[in-house]
Amino acid sequence: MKYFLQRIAFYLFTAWAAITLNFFIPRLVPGDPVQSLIAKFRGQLSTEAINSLYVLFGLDDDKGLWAQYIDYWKQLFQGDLGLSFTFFPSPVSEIIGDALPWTVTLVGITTVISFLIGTGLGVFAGWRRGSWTDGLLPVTTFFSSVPYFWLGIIAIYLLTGPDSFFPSSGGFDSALVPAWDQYFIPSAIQHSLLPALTILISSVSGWILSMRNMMVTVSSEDYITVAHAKGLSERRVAVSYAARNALLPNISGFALSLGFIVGGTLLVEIVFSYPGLGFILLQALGAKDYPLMQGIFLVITISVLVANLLADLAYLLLDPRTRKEG
Amino acid sequence: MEPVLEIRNLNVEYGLGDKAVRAVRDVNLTLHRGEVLGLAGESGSGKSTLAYGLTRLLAPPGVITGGEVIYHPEKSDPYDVLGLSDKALRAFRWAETAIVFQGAMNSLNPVHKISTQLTDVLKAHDPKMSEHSRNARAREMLKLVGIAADRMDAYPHQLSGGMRQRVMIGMALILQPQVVIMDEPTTALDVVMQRQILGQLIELRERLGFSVIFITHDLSLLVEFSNRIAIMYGGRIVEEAPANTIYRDALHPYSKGLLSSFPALRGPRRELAGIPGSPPDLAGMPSGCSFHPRCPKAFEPCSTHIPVLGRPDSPDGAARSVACWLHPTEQPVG
Amino acid sequence: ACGDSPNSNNANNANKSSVDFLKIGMPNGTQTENHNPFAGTSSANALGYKWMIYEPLTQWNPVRPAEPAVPWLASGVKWADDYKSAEVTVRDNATWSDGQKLTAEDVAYTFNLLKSNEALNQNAIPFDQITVAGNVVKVTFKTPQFVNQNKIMASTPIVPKHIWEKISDPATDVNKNPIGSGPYTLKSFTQAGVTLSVRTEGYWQNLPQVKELRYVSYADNNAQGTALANGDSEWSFVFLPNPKATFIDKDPEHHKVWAPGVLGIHGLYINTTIKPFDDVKLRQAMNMVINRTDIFTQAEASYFHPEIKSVTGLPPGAGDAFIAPEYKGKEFSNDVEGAKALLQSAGYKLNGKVLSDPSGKPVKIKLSDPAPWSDYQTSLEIIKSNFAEIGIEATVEKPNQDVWDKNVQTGAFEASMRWTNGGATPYDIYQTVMDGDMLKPIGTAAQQGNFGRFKSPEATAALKAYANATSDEARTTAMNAIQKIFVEQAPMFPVGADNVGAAYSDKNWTGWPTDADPYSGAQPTQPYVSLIISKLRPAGS
Amino acid sequence: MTSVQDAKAPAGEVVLEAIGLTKHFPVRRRLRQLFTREQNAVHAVDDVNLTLRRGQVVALVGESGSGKSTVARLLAQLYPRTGGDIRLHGETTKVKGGSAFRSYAARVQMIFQDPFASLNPVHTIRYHLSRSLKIHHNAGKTDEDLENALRDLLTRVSLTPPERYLDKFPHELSGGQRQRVAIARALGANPEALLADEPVSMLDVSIRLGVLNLLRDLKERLNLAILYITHDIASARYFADETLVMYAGRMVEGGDSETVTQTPAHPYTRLLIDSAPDPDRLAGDVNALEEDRGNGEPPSLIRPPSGCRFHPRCPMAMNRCTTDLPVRLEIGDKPGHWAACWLYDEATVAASTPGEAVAK
Amino acid sequence: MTTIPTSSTAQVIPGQGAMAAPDGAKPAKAKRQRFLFLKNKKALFGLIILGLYVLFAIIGPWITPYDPDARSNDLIQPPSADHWFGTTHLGQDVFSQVLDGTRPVVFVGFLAGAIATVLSVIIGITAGYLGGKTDDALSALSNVFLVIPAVPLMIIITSILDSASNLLIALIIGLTSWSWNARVLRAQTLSLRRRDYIEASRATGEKTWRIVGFELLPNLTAVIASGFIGTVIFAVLSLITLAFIGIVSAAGWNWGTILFWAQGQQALAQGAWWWFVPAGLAIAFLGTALSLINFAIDEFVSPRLRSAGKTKLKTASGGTVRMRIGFTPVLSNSAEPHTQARAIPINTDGATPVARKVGK
Ligand SMILES: Nc1ncnc2c1ncn2[C@@H]1O[C@H](COP(=O)(O)OP(=O)(O)OP(=O)(O)O)[C@@H](O)[C@H]1O
Ligand SMILES: Nc1ncnc2c1ncn2[C@@H]1O[C@H](COP(=O)(O)OP(=O)(O)OP(=O)(O)O)[C@@H](O)[C@H]1O
Ligand SMILES: [Mg+2]
Ligand SMILES: [Mg+2]
Repeated sequence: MKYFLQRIAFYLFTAWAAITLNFFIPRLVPGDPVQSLIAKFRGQLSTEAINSLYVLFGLDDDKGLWAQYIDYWKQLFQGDLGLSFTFFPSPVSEIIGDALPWTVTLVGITTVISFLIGTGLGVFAGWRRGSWTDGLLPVTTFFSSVPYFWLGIIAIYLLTGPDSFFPSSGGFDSALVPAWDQYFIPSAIQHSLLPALTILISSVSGWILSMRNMMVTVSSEDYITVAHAKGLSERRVAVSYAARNALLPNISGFALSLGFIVGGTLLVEIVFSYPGLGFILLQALGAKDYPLMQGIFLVITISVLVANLLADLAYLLLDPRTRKEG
Repeated sequence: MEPVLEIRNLNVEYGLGDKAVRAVRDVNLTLHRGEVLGLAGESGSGKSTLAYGLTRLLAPPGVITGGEVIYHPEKSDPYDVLGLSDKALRAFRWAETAIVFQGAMNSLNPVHKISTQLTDVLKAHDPKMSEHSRNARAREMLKLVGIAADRMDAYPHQLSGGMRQRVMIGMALILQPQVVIMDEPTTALDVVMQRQILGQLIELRERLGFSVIFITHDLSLLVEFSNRIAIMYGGRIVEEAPANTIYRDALHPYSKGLLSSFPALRGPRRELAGIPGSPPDLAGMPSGCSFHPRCPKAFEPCSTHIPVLGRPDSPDGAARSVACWLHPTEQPVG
Repeated sequence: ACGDSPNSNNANNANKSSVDFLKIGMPNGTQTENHNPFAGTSSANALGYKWMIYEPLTQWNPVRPAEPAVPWLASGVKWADDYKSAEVTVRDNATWSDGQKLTAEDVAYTFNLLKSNEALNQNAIPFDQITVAGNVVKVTFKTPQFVNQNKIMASTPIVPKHIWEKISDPATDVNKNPIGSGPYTLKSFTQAGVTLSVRTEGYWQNLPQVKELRYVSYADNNAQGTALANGDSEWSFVFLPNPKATFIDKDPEHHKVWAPGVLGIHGLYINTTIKPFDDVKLRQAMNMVINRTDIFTQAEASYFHPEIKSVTGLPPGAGDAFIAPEYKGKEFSNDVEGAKALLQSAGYKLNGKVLSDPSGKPVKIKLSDPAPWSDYQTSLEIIKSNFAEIGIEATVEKPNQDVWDKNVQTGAFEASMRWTNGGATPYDIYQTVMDGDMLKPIGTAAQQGNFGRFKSPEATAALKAYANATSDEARTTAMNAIQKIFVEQAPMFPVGADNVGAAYSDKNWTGWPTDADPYSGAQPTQPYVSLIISKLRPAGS
Repeated sequence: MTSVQDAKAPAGEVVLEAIGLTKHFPVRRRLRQLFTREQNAVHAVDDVNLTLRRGQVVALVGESGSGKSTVARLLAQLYPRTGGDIRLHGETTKVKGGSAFRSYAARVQMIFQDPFASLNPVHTIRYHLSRSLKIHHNAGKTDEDLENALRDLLTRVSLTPPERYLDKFPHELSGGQRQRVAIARALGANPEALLADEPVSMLDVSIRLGVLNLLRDLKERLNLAILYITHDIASARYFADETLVMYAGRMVEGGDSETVTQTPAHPYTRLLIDSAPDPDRLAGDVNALEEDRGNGEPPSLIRPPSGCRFHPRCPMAMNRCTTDLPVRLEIGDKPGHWAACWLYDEATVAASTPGEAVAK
Repeated sequence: MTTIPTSSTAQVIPGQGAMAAPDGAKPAKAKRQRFLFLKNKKALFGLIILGLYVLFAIIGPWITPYDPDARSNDLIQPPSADHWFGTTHLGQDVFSQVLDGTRPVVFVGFLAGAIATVLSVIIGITAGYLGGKTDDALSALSNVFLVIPAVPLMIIITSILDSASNLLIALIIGLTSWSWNARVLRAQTLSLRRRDYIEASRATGEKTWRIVGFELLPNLTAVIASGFIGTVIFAVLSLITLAFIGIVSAAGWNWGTILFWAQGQQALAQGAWWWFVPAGLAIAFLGTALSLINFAIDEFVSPRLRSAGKTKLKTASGGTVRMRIGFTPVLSNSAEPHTQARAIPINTDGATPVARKVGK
């Protein structure tokens, strides 16, 4: 309990510091949303619109950075993330709310699958060291060194086309309306296959490797020998004794990667025009859209922290040693 | 006395080919039913290797390069443990031979409750046993080693070192094996705890009648607790005799050295001689008797010929054997 | 659940052999639901469907800017000679999609809305009085609006008063349920796109034959390009590198690209305050050697920014009508020798490959543009090698966009590719480059234009004269004067024109504007889209 | 040029003294204690008195966790102390770091328990020893001086010939050799007092003896004051002049080694001695005492038992033991033999029966 | 995801640090260490590839067959004898661009790796060694950096700067990517700090900076090296990512810039695979080489990961036995005196009956 409260205090501090940084760093960037908008349209938007845009965005009255910071926290406590500039006047919370489910389902599920597959293969490779599984490593290493986006673009080039099963972009067929029905869901799944595969291929090897290494390390622990000595079945020793213990150190890595779901896969979403948060973040960055940037950073920060907290909890659950009585 | 376990010419190597290190060399040893056989020798002499090698539990790069381990079941014909298939070996392990390792902390899986670790042996060896009776049996074992049944659901780290070691002992006995091998079961504990645990073990042995191979390099402990003692040096057994015989009249110079290395708590202060020199390097074993470079009594055959373990040429030598040129042997013991 | 699924009929449609919908794509990234026709950031604006729901008073053809606008919601528009007032007669057979009649009140309300909300008044129109008399709306302006006439009449979506007067803040309202007078109504909005369906009744003219418009916003040009090539998009405005290979060749019969130039250009701005580029002769020489053809073919894929040939900087087609008599037929010729001669005469020396100015200093120039703008970057690379031919060593810098923006505005640059404003007359082009009213000292941001700090009272006066003129002759005189200054002083080197074109497929629908029949621009986000859509016919019919 | 002198200093001179030495390790507060004043602490060492004299070995025995190492570290000034006093040649010293610490370290050196862990695996023996010599200015001026000093050190700990060991890495040495290097490193500072924290417990019996003999030899030759910490009471008998017994952070008995080991007074010492393996005992003969040992668990040091800390396990516990902290009482069989146990207070024994307060 | 180094040493949990510096397994001399390291096939292979890259980074710009910027009339030409990797839409030689682009990638990768490593070493070790408030503050700092998404942060910081030279990019990547390694190092330091040899050198009187620099740091070398490699990979991928989305592209080429142009011109859609593929493969091979070295370091640090040479044993009957945990291979189970290894099949079901001996 004490441990838990300490962790929470620590998380709160980290969150505060990160959010503050998130607030200040983007504001150091020269330029403003209006200029970015003008530049984005490159002549399509007349410079005469500048004034009206300043008024529209509420940037016409100069407020000190400090006052803005105070306002920001006030708003934050009211659950108000402000209005986005890029998608003016949509509230940031709404934009994030629209995009988040996509990212979370695509990247989240993929990360989980990647972790599961990687861990599974890693357990296998670590347990049967010296067998053919050792050959798996160079291949996966190569794939993990390939930049995501490059792989994605190649995949689009090779696998999509007018007659291909794989769509080249988007999260679902544009003719459909998101709904839980038999048209939409298959379409959404179909659209997520290629990006998911890309992420999977380039991320799975990390898990294989770290799990394999942990397996090898754990395999030489005494309690594994004891388990063998007890005459337990190979499966039971491998799974319930070796893998179970080898998994523990990987949990925090997994939690962290869950946290990075949002921020880390920016490029996959861009390449596949996937309507997720990473893609929006890039737009926000390009448009100096502070409220949106901050909103997304907030989501990332909080998700990383929550993931870490969950990892702590999972640790508590999985590793009885961290559980303290009383 | 009837043998339960006969080790014949066991050889164990670490590594392969030229780099191989032979850690156990032509070891012949017989464990009799119901006895405590002590195995002593300094660090690195191959005690653990021998113990693990018996049931093929050595981790890579350990390889058994030769020998037999004949097990005599109570009712059926003896067989060679090293020739068992994986499946048969799994069934053999723990049911016939259980092992208590040195560090209890490391022997127990930190993430499972001790009840789980106790019952999964039962599950593996007797799948038909009901969960209820498994639990009952586990509880019974814990009680036997003096741990309250309400600690069943504790995790290893919640128990003290002594309790963990007792859990290990309880676990070793849960299938009522014929042989229990204990590799330095008490080195990590302090003397008070050590005595408590060993006392309990002896008591249980009297009740259940299993045989024990007890490994330690603490000779005073060994002399007190075992019936027979075998001394290892450089991968070989150099002497083997009843505990008292060794204590009072060790024949091999190495055994003598060992016995004069530890101070006695009681009785007159005696001179401690110790053993000069340092243990041999397994990779470059001295020729002949591996102890000869450190032996105060070495003479010319020692450096060239390996002495064979055999019954010494002495009047009361019936129950003992030694491998030393000072004590020419009548006949090799098998 | 199949019956009440919003997707059930779509899914069926997809399998039909005859197609009654049109797939429109834009590479504008994620969209959020916002159908506010005035918000520049709305999805309605980014995808262009606001012009399918709302309509302007007149339709103006940017491809033929000199031609008069045609009435649309207005049955007639009459401007005063001084262009300080206009009388708009509102069509009497138009209705809103909720069934209410469209009246002059609605038009007046719309103008008032712009007048009273600076945030909505994107063209900064100085409205004065707005009065209604029957079906006529009289609008007066504080200044003459000749150059803005089409922005007012052809680019202002008319909105229903009875809806909008209930909206508390029209600037930030997302207009969830758009009610307009156009031929389409909103059917659904998703992040992936917007679907409009054609009205069933009450449209003031014949309903278009396209029953449904499906807009998709693609992440970027690449995704849009892929979609066009695949046939996932039938109509889009996007830069296609090598459109022949990536688009047309995928279906040569149907895939078409049309990119007519308009009165808005791109060119190399020179900072005229920096030595030696304050020297007109040097600028002229530099202007002479830029290989616009190479830029057109290599940087603009031979279509996107139509090559500017006229020395006046006016694009072919749209600009032809405005070229001063003395420059008619005068075209850039990529004249290296001539440039060398000119420089020699002005006291410059070319030693081997290095040009030195009269003071003996080698002439060097830094060209800069943000890295992501690959066509500008390519242009700069070409310009760099062009300059090298007359001994000017150019280096290309790639500051990030924010820094570049700041540098251009504050005059902290030497030369940079940039665009000009566009409009119905060449006024916007020249104003962006030369207007002395916008001149700011180095270090102060010039947000509206004149980034090169070009100082010419004559040009400023001529621009003012053009805007305020009350007769066509006066305008022509002023325009000719402006062009003369532009040509002789070379304050900026024009390179290519903006286009209002499109990449489209006539596999399912025909009737698109073409070079042969340029009845309007073709960009799917411009006010004239309801005109185009009214002309589309199913292929094969 | 020998930098370390073999000349005898007067034996018996008091080098280091601990008076009422106390060390409490603070435990982090739990949430519910956030608002209370109470601060939890591990009472690792309480009120320990000991005296190290030149040419003498004092053994400190006691079970695991009784605070032996903490005493050594306190004496080496590696921990700040909570209370009490450490006197070097009669002068109170309290050093934290810097040159004061170094000059203290020059006189009092510590040898760590585990010879496998106390040498840095990445450095050679030469590095370890020359650092120790250099820090304490015993390296002389030239390289040659240093070389001589190094040889000298190694010779002194019987690692001969020195050349064979100087450039080896720790892992290339056996445990006994490593422990000798550790001792040589301590000697490099030319100290007056050596605090040896279980210097042999990790070693093999045969190697053990060599190291102990070496220490004894050094004591005699260099007149060192040695604190020998162990839980092997037999080696204390053999090796130390005086033996002190610690239980749960407190001294419970002290006196000359032979007396303490042969006629233990405190019930805990008796338990300790009875538990020690004895080859003369018959195999399988389990002492009946076993049953009375309670659970054998050492007490919590955060909330130590009131009164005598041993009372929950003591077969002789009396009512007074549960409430009053026992004081040092002379036993009277040999001079200097004392125990902190109420059994030796006649008044207490007269008023109650030993064993009356034994926990059921 | 990309931010998680896959090094197993990153997974060391505090208290399990033993895995990082196995005392016995540490090879002796530096010379021998290097030799051992190179014996690892992965390391050798990785180092050879890396060596090639470094070579090209140094001489690349001088040996390019064409000026990578130079335009020609061969627009979008497939690979040919003249243009090994074909040409771009401006007629530039892709091969020259790839060669020329090697230097910035290698430069930024290694410089950023170095910066991040230095920072992580300073912060991680300080936090781990000093502990207490310093530790709390520094841990919070690294957590903040861990929480803020790296690539977006880089994008923002890059856009604050006027023009991003490779040096600046390296600085930015370095400054934003140290936190993970700092965390790993802190955990390692925490476990090392409690090692006896650190305490022992303190007891000898070493100064703190010397302890950190000479006792602690050398034991962290492998962990630091592996962290460095991980960061280099990360930095290379970050640079390429930034260049690819057009955030970074100072004067000159790097592989990301090539991909940026290729993508901007829809190279693949145009069928110009040669424009897109080489740079991507160059990245992948560099990454693979670095990963291989990283694995080798991992294995080096944790000997358990080292495959002990041959793990398959041939039996006489032609089958193979694998060395595996729990089932030691038996090469011969006959009671013959040991002469030479003879393998026999052991997978007979059941046991070989042995004649029961008459008890003695
Ligand atoms: N994996 C291995 N590879 C190579 N040699 C090994 C390996 N494991 C053990 N050895 C060697 O085998 C010999 C016997 O080791 P073993 O562990 O059996 O000794 P021991 O008698 O049990 O010692 P201790 O009393 O220290 O436990 C030792 O010299 C050791 O160095
Ligand atoms: N740094 C510390 N913080 C908190 N508690 C400590 C610390 N060091 C030691 N202790 C506690 O103080 C008590 C005494 O420890 P110490 O190491 O002195 O025992 P010891 O007698 O040396 O034991 P051993 O024989 O096992 O070495 C123990 O309960 C231990 O848990
Ligand atoms: Mg052992
Ligand atoms: Mg201790």
